[in-house]
Amino acid sequence: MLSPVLLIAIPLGFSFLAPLLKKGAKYIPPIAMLFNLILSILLVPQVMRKPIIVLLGGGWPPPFCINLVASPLGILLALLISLVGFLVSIYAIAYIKEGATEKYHTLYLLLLTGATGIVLTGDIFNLFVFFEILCISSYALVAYNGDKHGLESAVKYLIQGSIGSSFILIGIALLYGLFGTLNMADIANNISYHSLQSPTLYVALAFFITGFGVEGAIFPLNAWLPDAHSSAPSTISAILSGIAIKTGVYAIARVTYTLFSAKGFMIFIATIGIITLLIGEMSALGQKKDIKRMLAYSSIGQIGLIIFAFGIATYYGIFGALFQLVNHALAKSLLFLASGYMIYRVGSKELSAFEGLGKKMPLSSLVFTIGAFSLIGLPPFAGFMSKISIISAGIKANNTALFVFVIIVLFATIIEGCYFFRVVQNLYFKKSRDPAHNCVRDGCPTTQKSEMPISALIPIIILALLIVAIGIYPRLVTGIIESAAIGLMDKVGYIHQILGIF
Amino acid sequence: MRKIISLILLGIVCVGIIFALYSIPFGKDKIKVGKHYIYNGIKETGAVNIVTSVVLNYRGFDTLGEVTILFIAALGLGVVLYGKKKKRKEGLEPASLVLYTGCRFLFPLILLFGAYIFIHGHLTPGGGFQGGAIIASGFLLSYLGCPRKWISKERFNITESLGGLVFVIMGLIGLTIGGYFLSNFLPKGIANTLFSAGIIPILYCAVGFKVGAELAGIIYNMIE
Amino acid sequence: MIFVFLLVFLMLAGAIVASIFKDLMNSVIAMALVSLIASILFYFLQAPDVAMAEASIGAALTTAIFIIAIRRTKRHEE
Amino acid sequence: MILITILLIAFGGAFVTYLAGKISGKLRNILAVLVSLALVVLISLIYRREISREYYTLPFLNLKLILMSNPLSWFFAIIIAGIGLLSILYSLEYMKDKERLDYYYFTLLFINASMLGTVISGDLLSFFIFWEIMSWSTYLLISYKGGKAIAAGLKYIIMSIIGSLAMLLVIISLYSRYGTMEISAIASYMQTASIGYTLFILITSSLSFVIINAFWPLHTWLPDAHAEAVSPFSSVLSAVLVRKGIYGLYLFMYVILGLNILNKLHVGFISFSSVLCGIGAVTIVFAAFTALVQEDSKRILAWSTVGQGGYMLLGIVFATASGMTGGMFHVLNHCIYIALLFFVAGAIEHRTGGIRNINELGGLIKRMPVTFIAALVGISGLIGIPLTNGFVSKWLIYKTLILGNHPFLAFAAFVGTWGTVLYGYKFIHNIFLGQLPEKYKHIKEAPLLMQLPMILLTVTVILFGVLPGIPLRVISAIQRQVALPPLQTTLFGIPKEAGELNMINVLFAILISCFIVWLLFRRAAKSVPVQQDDSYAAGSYVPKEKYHYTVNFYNPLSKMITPYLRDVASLFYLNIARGTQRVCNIIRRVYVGEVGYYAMYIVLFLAFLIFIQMFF
Amino acid sequence: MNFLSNNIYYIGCFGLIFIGLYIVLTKKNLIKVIIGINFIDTGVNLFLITIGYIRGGTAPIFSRPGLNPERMVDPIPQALVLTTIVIGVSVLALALSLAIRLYHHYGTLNLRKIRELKW
Repeated sequence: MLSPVLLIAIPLGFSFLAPLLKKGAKYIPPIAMLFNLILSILLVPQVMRKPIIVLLGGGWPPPFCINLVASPLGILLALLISLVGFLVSIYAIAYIKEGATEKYHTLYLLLLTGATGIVLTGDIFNLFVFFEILCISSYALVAYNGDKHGLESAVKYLIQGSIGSSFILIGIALLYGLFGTLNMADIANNISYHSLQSPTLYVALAFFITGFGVEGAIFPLNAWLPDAHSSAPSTISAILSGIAIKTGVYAIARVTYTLFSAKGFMIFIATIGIITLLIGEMSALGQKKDIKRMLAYSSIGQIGLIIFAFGIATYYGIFGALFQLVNHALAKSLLFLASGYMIYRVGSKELSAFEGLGKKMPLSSLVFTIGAFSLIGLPPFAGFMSKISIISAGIKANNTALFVFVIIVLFATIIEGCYFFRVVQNLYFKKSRDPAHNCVRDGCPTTQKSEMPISALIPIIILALLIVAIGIYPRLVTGIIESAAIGLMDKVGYIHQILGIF
Repeated sequence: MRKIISLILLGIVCVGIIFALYSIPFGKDKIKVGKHYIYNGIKETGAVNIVTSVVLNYRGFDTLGEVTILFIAALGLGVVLYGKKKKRKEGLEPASLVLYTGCRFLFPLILLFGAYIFIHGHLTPGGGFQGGAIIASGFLLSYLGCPRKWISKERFNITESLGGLVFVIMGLIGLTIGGYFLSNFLPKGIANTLFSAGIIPILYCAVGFKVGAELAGIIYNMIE
Repeated sequence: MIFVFLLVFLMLAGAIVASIFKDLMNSVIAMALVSLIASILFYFLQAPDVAMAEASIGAALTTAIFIIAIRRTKRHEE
Repeated sequence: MILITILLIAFGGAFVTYLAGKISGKLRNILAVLVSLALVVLISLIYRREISREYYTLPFLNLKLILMSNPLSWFFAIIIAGIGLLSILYSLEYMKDKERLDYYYFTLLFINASMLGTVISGDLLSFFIFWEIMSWSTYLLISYKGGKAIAAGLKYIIMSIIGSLAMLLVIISLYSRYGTMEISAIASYMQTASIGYTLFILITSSLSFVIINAFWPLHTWLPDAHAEAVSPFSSVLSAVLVRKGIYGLYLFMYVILGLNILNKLHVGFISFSSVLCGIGAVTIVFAAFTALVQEDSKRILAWSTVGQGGYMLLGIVFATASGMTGGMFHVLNHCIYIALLFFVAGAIEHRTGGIRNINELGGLIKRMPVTFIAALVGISGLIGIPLTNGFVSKWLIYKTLILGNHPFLAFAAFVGTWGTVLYGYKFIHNIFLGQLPEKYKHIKEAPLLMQLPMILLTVTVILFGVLPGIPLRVISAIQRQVALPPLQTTLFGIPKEAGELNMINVLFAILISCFIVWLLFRRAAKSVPVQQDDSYAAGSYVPKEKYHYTVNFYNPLSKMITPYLRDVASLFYLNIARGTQRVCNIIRRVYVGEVGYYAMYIVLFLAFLIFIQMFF
Repeated sequence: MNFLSNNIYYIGCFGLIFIGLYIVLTKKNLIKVIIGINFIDTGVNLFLITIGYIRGGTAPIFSRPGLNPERMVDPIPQALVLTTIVIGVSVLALALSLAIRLYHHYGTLNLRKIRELKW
């Protein structure tokens, strides 16, 4: 009975249940995500052997009904989603105190369900529906704080997001008009007969990339991201940055690799990735005030790196991209979570308010530093391993343009180092300027430690441990990432498995 | 300036779309998967309305997602509008007697009509969404006509949750009995009768209640 | 066929008019008109289910929500 | 196995020490000493043992990480472990009342561990990993003091990241070309590589080593970092960490590429080596004179660290027996006396309450005699006075330069030595000689635990000065390892056929001349110390605070040279940094905040995609 | 004329989409922008249905015997559009509620004035 469909159905059921429970609603997301976590871990060995195709409805063969594909890639991402979701939801139990809390928890769970659905589904329209679940719940959650910034960013996010999803829908419509089917494997099968020549396919691809790019935050489409990340509650920033954007990237990868297999287009994707990387990192360096905004820009940069790695279009590139995706999800959610309580304690998002926090919140500062180091790509943290694999993929591809790009990636890493070390020095080495300034909220004594509550501390410590563990022992995750990368490369295999053609 | 730039950009997109549409001629028969549904729909699902069978059976998962989206919108409205309750008394004059009576008279009829639409979803055009929307408009009417008779928000919430739960649980039962999530485990019955098409009417009822409650809840939230 | 032409023309005109009006209430009414015509077009395209949904949700409820929202904010565009 | 044990003890010891610090401070101190002592013992055990052992396999890159030990790595490892032990010992007293000691010891041990890792790693990836760990942990300790140290730390880490990324580019490029990262394998592959590729590898990798070794014009991080770090760590920094640059250069130039290829790398008369020579010469001269005008005791030493690096470079670039030996020996010597001098500066800082401005000090010879002797010996070594170790290595380097017909380089080296003499004297005089300021009347000698490392190092300076044969044997083993001509040595120096240097003879000559001088001075009248106020206040009362001590040493000279010593490189980098900031600030204006524009971006992107797809 | 009559539905739906996009791009009132989004939605829905249409087809409902399955229009786009209509109304409701709250905070719906978050 270990059907991957439970990964979606159970959280959905739980979230429908949540409004009935009132106060108990806050325990619903951890329970559901724990279930998902366990289930996806149990599914891993099975999936590594052979992807599971889940049929829905009456069990008709794939083009005729929606199917889920529990490939290694899907399970990897589902695992990541449930892991990060689980940890963040534990954090949220203590962190979310004001506002419509039970609605928050339900929406949060639905967001994660949407993300899980995106990575598991094998049907393009179903992908769109789950995409909307993800987007709409994140619009609402961004505005959760109810302050003017939250609302403003939610409105902006909503406008851009809905344009994006309309574009996706137009793309779907074009493809449907051409092939009369919505199953991704079937479309891919059809496209490989057409070979990317028809202008319709071009246009559909353009619409898809633009549409998914809005959620996936590639360069000119990511203007919503810094606003939304900086003004949402920190848990939501963590999830948006750790999970939501990743699903956008996943969708882009799926569309370009499986659906269109646009080989000649890949260098273009890599270029977009590099531009995104540069713009993101440079903006982060320029953003000296608001720490969450800085982290958001850094997310843009990292996404650029991932997309660049996807654009390398070799097995190593995809491997590096997926590895970096996992590491960035862990590290960035760690950073947002750690900064969440720091911001709460000092009562300000200003970077300068963080001076000397290393003494007051030693553990949070420590894990923040670990996360930052991992993002810069310093050994022995996880980010190093993925960065090195991306760089080696870029050089191995034996392409002058890619080599130049790799040098730009290194340059961006320097910039990244600059701004992260700026935060780290603020945390540890600067003395807090004005003790009274640092204490705004609920009577924290200035000299004593004011560490975050234990239930919030545990998740971020687990995240930090994971980062260190992956950095020291990458085999923890590389196995499944390798088969995921192979799976994403192997378009023909994907089509065959799903359509049952041999 | 801005207008000119947008016109130019839209022009480029427009050219692209014109090129794209060459391969998709209007009115030609390009149905592929749909044919399967048209030919086998009744046999496989028991619903006469093929759209319904697609919505609830072949693509039932989409519908689950869609119901969820509406649910999210209702929740999201609650989140966004949290804590900003307007004073209800001001701004609303009591309706005139004619309106009041008319509303009280029409309200159950509208509900009945909505219910009819979604119960007969598998036979005639219409279904849970349409019926739900009609129910919601009934509530809107009742709010405009007789604001005092407003149902408490709690009940909407419970209906929403129950509707969603019924959907998921039906799916899970299908998974245990039929082996597939949302599989049609009840007998299909004779086509073109009310009690046919297995779980489809049940699902559509759930959807109808849920959509009605959610849309009404959205309106309620907006007005409050 | 002429009828369809007329409807499409009316729909586009409604959309343009909706974007021009300074009074948002008028815009919303024009929008409702667009939705209504769209639902008629759905019906012509042999999609009665969708026509029903568009009429009840798109034309009626959406308009109601818009009107409520405009009542609670500002009626005139600056 | 022993190498893994070393690493485990080094890294594990750091963590255990940190945890022990949470229990009690004493336990932590004992553990820290024990760990570093154990490392010294273990490393001396692997002397002359060639080990190469795989310890870890990276699954995804198909890489085996290897640890190895050979004379080169042993040479550096023992320096690291030794200086590490001494600095820990020194810290026990020096750091006593400071805050966050757990953190301090942890980082110090961690840095030592990572430095050990870099030298005993047998493949480039683990070299790089340890190198990076070293970089960031060093950053954590440089900035430890706060205040000015923060800026210094940031400067350091950014330059160091630039360097290490350049190295990353090199090693990944090597990896993707040859599919391995094992140093010996790459060395054999590189024999057949094209000249262009070799140059790319060499130049890019040396960028990182030039930065860490602070050669002009990439030296700008060093003076700040060394001056602002806590003194025991400054000594580690300047004695060992900086010299990783020499290690890396040696590794890439001689171990990986080898002499044959290096000789091929020239365009006309400009070769890779000559460029390095030029850098070394400029570094020597520039640093010597900059050190001269410094007023901060640690800054003087920091600049001298920069300058002495130039000598090493001049030594190792010439792949002759004496040059190579001189360069390597200078690494060792410099590490010994500069650590000693930083300990001295630290001791003074410790006793005077953080005074580093040498103009505020003076006459401490009476109060801190042991420290004075240590300083004297250290400075002698720095200058290269016979009977100290610096003499031997500098002698070898000069000999190489002169015999190799490089008059300009030799001249630069001599000029550097003159500068060294001047600032060395300034250092000694301003701190120890002259008038003792009133407020330091009751100052005490440095605590015993701080004296101990100083005494040990003082003895070593003299020992290696008199018996240079001991370290030279190790160094000639390194030579042999990379198939360079080794220098023949005797216990007292260099035998006749290789150039004749016998320290025993020098020792006796000096002893005899000292005796004669002593005899002469015994005959002369004894000098009588006169109070300063008696000497030039003409009997009238001068308040003690208004006393003029020895400030503005070498004032005329300083006035003359200061205009030429503007740190152009530093300014240049500052401007680059500012420019980058400004560009970044402009770039971030893309996010204008108005959603209409954002929507426009989206449509623009779509139109762009369609446009290029339609027409290309 | 033939071209027009062939493509009148396409013209209608893409006209609607482009008018909607134009509104989003150039109008500064939030409510108007939301109206524009609604137009885009409606246009896309119309496009989907148009794609599934067969000239002279019938609705895919076997409401009376004797209907020719060959001439039935595609049911899938209709199912999809049912979904997208609901999605559209959800987004609209959320957007309008955000607009209401935003108006409370800023006192205006002019998007050129609502730009505290930038850079």
